[in-house]
Amino acid sequence: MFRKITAFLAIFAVTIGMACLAFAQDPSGAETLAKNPNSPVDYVWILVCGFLVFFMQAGFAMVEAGFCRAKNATNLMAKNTIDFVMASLIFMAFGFALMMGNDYRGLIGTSGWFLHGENYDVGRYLMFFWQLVFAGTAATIVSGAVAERLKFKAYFLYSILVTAVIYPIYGHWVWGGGWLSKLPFGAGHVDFAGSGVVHTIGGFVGLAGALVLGPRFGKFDKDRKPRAIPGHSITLAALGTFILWFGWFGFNPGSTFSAHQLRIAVVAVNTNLAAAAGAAVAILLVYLKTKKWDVGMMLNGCLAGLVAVTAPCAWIEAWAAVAIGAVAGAIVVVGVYFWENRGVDDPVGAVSVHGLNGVWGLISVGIFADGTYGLGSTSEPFVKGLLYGGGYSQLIAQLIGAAVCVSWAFALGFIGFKLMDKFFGIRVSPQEELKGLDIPEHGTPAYPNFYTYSN
Amino acid sequence: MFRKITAFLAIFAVTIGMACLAFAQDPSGAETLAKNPNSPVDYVWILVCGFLVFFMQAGFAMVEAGFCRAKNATNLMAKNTIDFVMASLIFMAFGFALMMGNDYRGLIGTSGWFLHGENYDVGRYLMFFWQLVFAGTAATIVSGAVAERLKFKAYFLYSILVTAVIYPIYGHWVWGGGWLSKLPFGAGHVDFAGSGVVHTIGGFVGLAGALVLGPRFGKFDKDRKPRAIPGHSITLAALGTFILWFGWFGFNPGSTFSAHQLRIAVVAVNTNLAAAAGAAVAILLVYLKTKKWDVGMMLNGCLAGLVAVTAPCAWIEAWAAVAIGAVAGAIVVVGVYFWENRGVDDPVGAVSVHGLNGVWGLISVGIFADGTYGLGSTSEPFVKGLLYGGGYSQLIAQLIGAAVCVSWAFALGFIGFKLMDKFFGIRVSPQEELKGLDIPEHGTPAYPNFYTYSN
Amino acid sequence: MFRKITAFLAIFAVTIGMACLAFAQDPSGAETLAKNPNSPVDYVWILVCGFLVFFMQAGFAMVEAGFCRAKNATNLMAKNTIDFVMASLIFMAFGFALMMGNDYRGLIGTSGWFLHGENYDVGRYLMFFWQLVFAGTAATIVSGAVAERLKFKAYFLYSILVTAVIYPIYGHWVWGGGWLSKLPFGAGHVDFAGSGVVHTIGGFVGLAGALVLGPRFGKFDKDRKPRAIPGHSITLAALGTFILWFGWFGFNPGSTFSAHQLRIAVVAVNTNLAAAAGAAVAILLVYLKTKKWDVGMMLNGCLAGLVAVTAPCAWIEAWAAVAIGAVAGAIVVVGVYFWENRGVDDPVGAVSVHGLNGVWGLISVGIFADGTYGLGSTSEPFVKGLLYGGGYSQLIAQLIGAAVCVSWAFALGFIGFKLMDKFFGIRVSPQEELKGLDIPEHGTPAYPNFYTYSN
Amino acid sequence: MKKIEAVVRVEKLEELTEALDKFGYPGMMVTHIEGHGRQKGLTEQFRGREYKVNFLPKIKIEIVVKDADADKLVKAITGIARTGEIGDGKIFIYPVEDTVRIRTGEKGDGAI
Amino acid sequence: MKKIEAVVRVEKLEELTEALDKFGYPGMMVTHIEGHGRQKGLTEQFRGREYKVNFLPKIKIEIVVKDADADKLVKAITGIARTGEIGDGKIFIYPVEDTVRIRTGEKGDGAI
Amino acid sequence: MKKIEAVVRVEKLEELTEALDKFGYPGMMVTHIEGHGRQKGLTEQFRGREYKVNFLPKIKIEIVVKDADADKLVKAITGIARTGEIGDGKIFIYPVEDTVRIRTGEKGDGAI
Ligand SMILES: Nc1ncnc2c1ncn2[C@@H]1O[C@H](COP(=O)(O)OP(=O)(O)O)[C@@H](O)[C@H]1O
Ligand SMILES: Nc1ncnc2c1ncn2[C@@H]1O[C@H](COP(=O)(O)OP(=O)(O)O)[C@@H](O)[C@H]1O
Ligand SMILES: Nc1ncnc2c1ncn2[C@@H]1O[C@H](COP(=O)(O)OP(=O)(O)O)[C@@H](O)[C@H]1O
Repeated sequence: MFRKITAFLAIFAVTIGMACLAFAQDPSGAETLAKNPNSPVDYVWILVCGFLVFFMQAGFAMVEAGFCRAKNATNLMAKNTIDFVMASLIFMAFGFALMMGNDYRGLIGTSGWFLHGENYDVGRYLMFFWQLVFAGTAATIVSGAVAERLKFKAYFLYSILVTAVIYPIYGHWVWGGGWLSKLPFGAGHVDFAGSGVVHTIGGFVGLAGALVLGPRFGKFDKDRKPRAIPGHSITLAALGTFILWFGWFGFNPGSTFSAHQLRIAVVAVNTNLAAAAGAAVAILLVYLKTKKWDVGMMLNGCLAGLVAVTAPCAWIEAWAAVAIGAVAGAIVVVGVYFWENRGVDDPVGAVSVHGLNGVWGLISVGIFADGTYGLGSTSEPFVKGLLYGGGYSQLIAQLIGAAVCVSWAFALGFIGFKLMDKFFGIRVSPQEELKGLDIPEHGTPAYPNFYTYSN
Repeated sequence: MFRKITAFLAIFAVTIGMACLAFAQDPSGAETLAKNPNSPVDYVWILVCGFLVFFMQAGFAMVEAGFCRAKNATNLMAKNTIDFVMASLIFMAFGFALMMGNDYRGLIGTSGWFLHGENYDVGRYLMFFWQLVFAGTAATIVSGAVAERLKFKAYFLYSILVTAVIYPIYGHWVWGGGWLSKLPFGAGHVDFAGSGVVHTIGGFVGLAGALVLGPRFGKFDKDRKPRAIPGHSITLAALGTFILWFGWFGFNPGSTFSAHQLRIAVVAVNTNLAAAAGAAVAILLVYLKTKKWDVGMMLNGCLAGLVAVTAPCAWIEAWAAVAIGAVAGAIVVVGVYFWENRGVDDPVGAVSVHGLNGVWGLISVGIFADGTYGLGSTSEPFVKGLLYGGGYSQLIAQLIGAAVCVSWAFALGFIGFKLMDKFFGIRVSPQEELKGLDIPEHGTPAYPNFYTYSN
Repeated sequence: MFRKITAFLAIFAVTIGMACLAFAQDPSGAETLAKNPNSPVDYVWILVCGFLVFFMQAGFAMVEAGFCRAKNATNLMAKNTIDFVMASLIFMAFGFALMMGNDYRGLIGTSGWFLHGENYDVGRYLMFFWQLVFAGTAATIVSGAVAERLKFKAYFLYSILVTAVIYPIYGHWVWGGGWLSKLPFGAGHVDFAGSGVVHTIGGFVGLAGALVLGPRFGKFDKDRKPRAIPGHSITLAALGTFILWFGWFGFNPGSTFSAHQLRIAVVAVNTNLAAAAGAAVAILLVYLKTKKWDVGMMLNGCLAGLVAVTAPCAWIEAWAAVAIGAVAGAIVVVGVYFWENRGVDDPVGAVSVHGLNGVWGLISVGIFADGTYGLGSTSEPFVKGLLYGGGYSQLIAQLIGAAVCVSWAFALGFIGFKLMDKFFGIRVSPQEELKGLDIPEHGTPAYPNFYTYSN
Repeated sequence: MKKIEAVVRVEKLEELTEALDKFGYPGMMVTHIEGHGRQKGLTEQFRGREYKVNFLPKIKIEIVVKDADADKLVKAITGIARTGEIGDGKIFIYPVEDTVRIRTGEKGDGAI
Repeated sequence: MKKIEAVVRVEKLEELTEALDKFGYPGMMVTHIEGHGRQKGLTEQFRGREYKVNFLPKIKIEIVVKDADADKLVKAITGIARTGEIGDGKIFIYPVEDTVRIRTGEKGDGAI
Repeated sequence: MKKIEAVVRVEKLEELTEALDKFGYPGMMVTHIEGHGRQKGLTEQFRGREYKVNFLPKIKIEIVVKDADADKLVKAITGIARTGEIGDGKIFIYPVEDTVRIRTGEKGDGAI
């Protein structure tokens, strides 16, 4: 075993060692501070918000585990950890360069591999950290849609694919100075904190995975009627939702990438109101249908509101945030039934929460943007939507971006999962699925001291 | 169903749409920044602390679930989520205006409904966000005292009552420039971070609820002797306590509402010391009585210390924080026995933790305030208590405020719950209570994969 | 009982009351702000990071509970709470003075007892808060190594010993201007955020405890072969790991103790990369051995990477962080097997995660420090290691420090536990251990509503 | 010797135990089982979708008694466990060949 | 009257319940037990160390039936529960002296 | 055929399984039950208030054996499960009419 280790490390050192040769820019931060004595508060803001975004990893892990069965909890913990682990390493090596490196014809970035050379700079590292936690979020969304049947190995490879290719390239188009940001409509395609870049991408890659995998054993009865498969812990699901809501306060307000944009206060308020409206509408709609106060759907509704407001949060006012969140709450309810009735099995509702509402979020910018705020700045060009006399141009830019986002995510996701399936089969065996993935894949039951049902 | 949705949203848009007509002040923050170039650090401080306060919602959810039975865990998650959801919507519509709007005769605020018009301003949104997370905390405290027997519907309406009326009006009296803040004693009635405004209010509304409901089935035996009903997860209860302790570092230090008040360092230290002293005293007292190291009571003691130090935290020094916390730890132990022996059933100890110690916190200001710090400012008037030569005047102001707070919260809480009880009965049926509220109210058992006892 | 309380409090007041006599420096912060108008952002940064470090307490509690059995979960919650409770009180009374008071011959600090007199100053309180949360972390590490068999009483006393003596004195040597920081090699012995001061100390005191206690009943079979004792909740273990990872973003970047050190961005990135590399290597190594994706070891690997990068995080670049983390991942895997094969029972792997990797972290500074950054400052002296032409001198300083740290922690820990064992026996009875500590020690089962196995 | 096996509603356990104690039969084995019978199962729901649960939690009490005491105990249990609603449960009586008290090695009625 | 006690694989429960319903025997007691027999236990692992688990989760179904119905039910259960792999389980048949329906007090075959 | 039903202390399970394996009786059903008997229950406490728990976790082991082997197995179990303290438990012996091995359909002693 030891030989293996040393070998492994040797390679590492060599590969990456190259890095430290090239010369660096401002690694200590002295010059940057001299140039801009007010930067500390921006660094503090961005880092703290970034920490909150990182913490969303815990939120996703808890929500997904809570909404799935005890016999797959270990597997979900493994997947929700490994995706951020691989995201960190892969995005540092390739993703960041593809997304934020020097633009090549609006298609990809081409510099900053392994954060080496002139990227050894406090400003670049700061931007890397911020973009990384977002990449990690996009990656982890998928684990919910493919839960309880996807092999760990396949998920391992998938997380490399997403953070090395799918996410950074699309991200470049919108945030890296790529072609979508330069669309000749409105202010170009805009996505303030990533309803599209992060959530639509995650949601539709998830849809692709769910389709390639097919539904879980027992999700549909003989005559294709969907059956509920209750999750094993509502407390964990609720805890996870609170953690995500908390983390979203880093996700959206932090996306100003500057504390000198006092608009952060408006962003925080809008983020919160959309979450509340989404939760309220979702629980009320299900109540009208079943006369029960459905907690699971309320939690989904809350997340739906957060996803939807992510794109518009900086360009709208409070009442619009409520409206956007309310629609999101309705979309997630309808969406969950919609997919199930079409034989698509999405154990935690990731496709409806992140996929559909990511799209709604992008569109809502074209409707509700009120023209009081610009592109992460208080000056022109301002983003203006239909209801505020902005006409259709911004809406068009948003629709184009949404279409591209959905197609890109679904297509690459589908190809990726299909290829893996061809090579080694991405789904566990029926017996393993029946027994749960924890023991066959990991050897470790999640709750060995508890008497559990495995159905 | 869809017609319903559209209708619902239409109304929404209309009602709130009115908002966007009136003209706005500084929605982008450009002017504010120009006027005060140092404001970014204050915005960062207030928002980050506000996020921490929001996160306390998760803490309350976990503590209450942990201290109650598995068969009611879903219901507790539902209540702990819906209260913040409704708080967000209602406080935005009415509460904020009543609390922080232009003062009318020291009784209520009268402007800022729906955050509209000139409230579309970064500064106002910032203040709204801060006040909202506090309102949400006051609301969520009650769920513990009425746990395991209150109908979800009743709780839903209750959370509207608290965040639209009970909390904001009292809040106006103390923090909105209302009459209590202008009492002709000491510096007027002062409550730095809300031992009274948030915790005493929550605690005594909770007491009212517990009284109207009556004790849980099985809490007292035939001859009225109290029986312990152990909570279903000490790990969740401890996790929740840590989350609350963590969130309190936003709650108290953030209440300077400015990072330029370096006193925040003192506030943080005092907050922590009081929590520690409360926990230490509580576990030691119970140990003297039962010779067991009682974790549940230690967690309550920790929260008791935090509640108590919330009012004085900015006006005292370290040793006083320890003393205040120690007394709080004793109060919570005695309080828990006191209520139980009088036939009051408070499943998680909310009345003792928040109600009694909220009062103690208000009083302690009149005793320990050392005159080194003012009203959120480093200049006159300074707050001085008995032990530091301030005489009785501040103490009197505190006692008056405490009396008003208790009466207001208990009276309106009692009326509110009584009225609802008259109309539709706020308590679930005995069978439902026996089986647990999760399935009859929500349809969703919290732990379907686990073998649980329903006793 | 009440007489007891009053007595208790009287003593308190008197002892500490002394404090408030002496005159204070700048309790309101007015002068400090006047002297340095840019300090608010530093205060915000340090406090927020300190809050995150505090939150690590919850992380440790969850990881340890998750990795141990349900029948000891209450006990672990009790220990993980009481250690921070006692740390807060004891460190305020004695520890802080010993560590950060005026230096006496490079051995101990000698001023600031009870934070009294001139310590009633915003700057001193700020430093106290920061040092306290670190002391609390060192203390809580040990509970994992001695889990499932150490009496609560013994742990109670132990936490006093660690925070009053072991931690602060060694801390003084490195961070309080003591002799280790003045070693005539390299920049003296350096430990940026405490791989040694916090983690090696905690890890080796833990080793001492584990040795004095001996292994848990059933950990080794008749012929001394180690047996696995699976933990009761992988979800809690994973949640705890995410919380720790999150908290570490306060732990390391905050250790600049200033937001004007923009290097914080580099520190954050390095911290994250080491965690990822550690997790990746750990899970891959175990996979090579058992063909299972071992989640428990991945979580340990992640923490190992974090511990290791804690000392070097400010002096290295990204690729080095990956290398250091990767080695840490290997060390923890080898370490866990190593101790077990030698009959040492460390239920959660604390000795390998914190002890061994703390040492590796100290050493790695002497190897990977790249000379771009100084001692919490952007100016000379810079820290330079072997690979960057710094020669062996820094490495020597690190080796000396590591040796001292290990010896000090192990020796005092061993003596402390041995003495307690002599006096009252630190291990619970075999029957209590078999039944689990929750009921005999605390009276409270952690999961009374669940059907659990007690094996 | 006979074994009395009673399947009853969860909420009846406490009362039954007390009654049996009085009859001088403290000894019993209690098992949490899932029952299926005439009684309808519950309808639960998860994320908006309803599903039926066909098993209901029941308590199974087993007591080994002297032949002589069987009838009066059966009566006693029936009396306490009855609510008249479907789902009250059943009592089954089985023959027992022998009983051993592990602690002492005693056999026969004396060991019960 | 006889009691049929069947130890079967967890995944067979649903199918068996439906079948017994058809046979007019809705009534049954289901217990989650741990089985030990010819079938090998599982190897699990925790933090890098493997360990054997000697017990496997099994379902125990108990039904009290009229003498006449015993055989056909045993056949039915055997048919459904069989996979041919080690670990299919066993069926045990015991004599039952009497049955009481608590709700009505009925005794004998009528109470089943 | 007889069924041996032993109620024993939780901590005795491992040892008993090994012993029975040796005797050529690997097959058994293990149920986690709650026992009530002479042995006092525990006093627990929650948030400062004590309460009594009248049931103690016990292990119920059921083995169906050939008539011939019953006695020696009972002796073996008694020997291992005994501590001499109240709470050691009991062994009950019941008649069994038949056994079926589901996997093969075999009946009678051969199926055990
Ligand atoms: N024939 C049977 N064999 C075993 N258990 C039975 C039988 N009939 C009923 N039971 C048990 O008795 C419980 C109550 O029976 P049920 O038919 O629901 O109500 P009732 O006894 O009032 O008719 C069932 O849940 C089941 O566990
Ligand atoms: N003699 C027995 N007494 C009680 N239960 C038994 C006996 N033999 C087998 N069993 C039960 O039947 C289950 C299956 O038996 P096993 O030997 O594993 O497979 P098979 O029945 O196919 O030979 C075991 O898990 C055990 O619970
Ligand atoms: N008559 C009985 N019927 C069924 N189970 C019994 C009977 N008597 C005792 N038991 C079981 O045996 C266990 C031990 O019995 P107990 O009286 O506590 O100790 P001992 O057997 O040493 O006298 C009890 O917990 C109970 O489960």
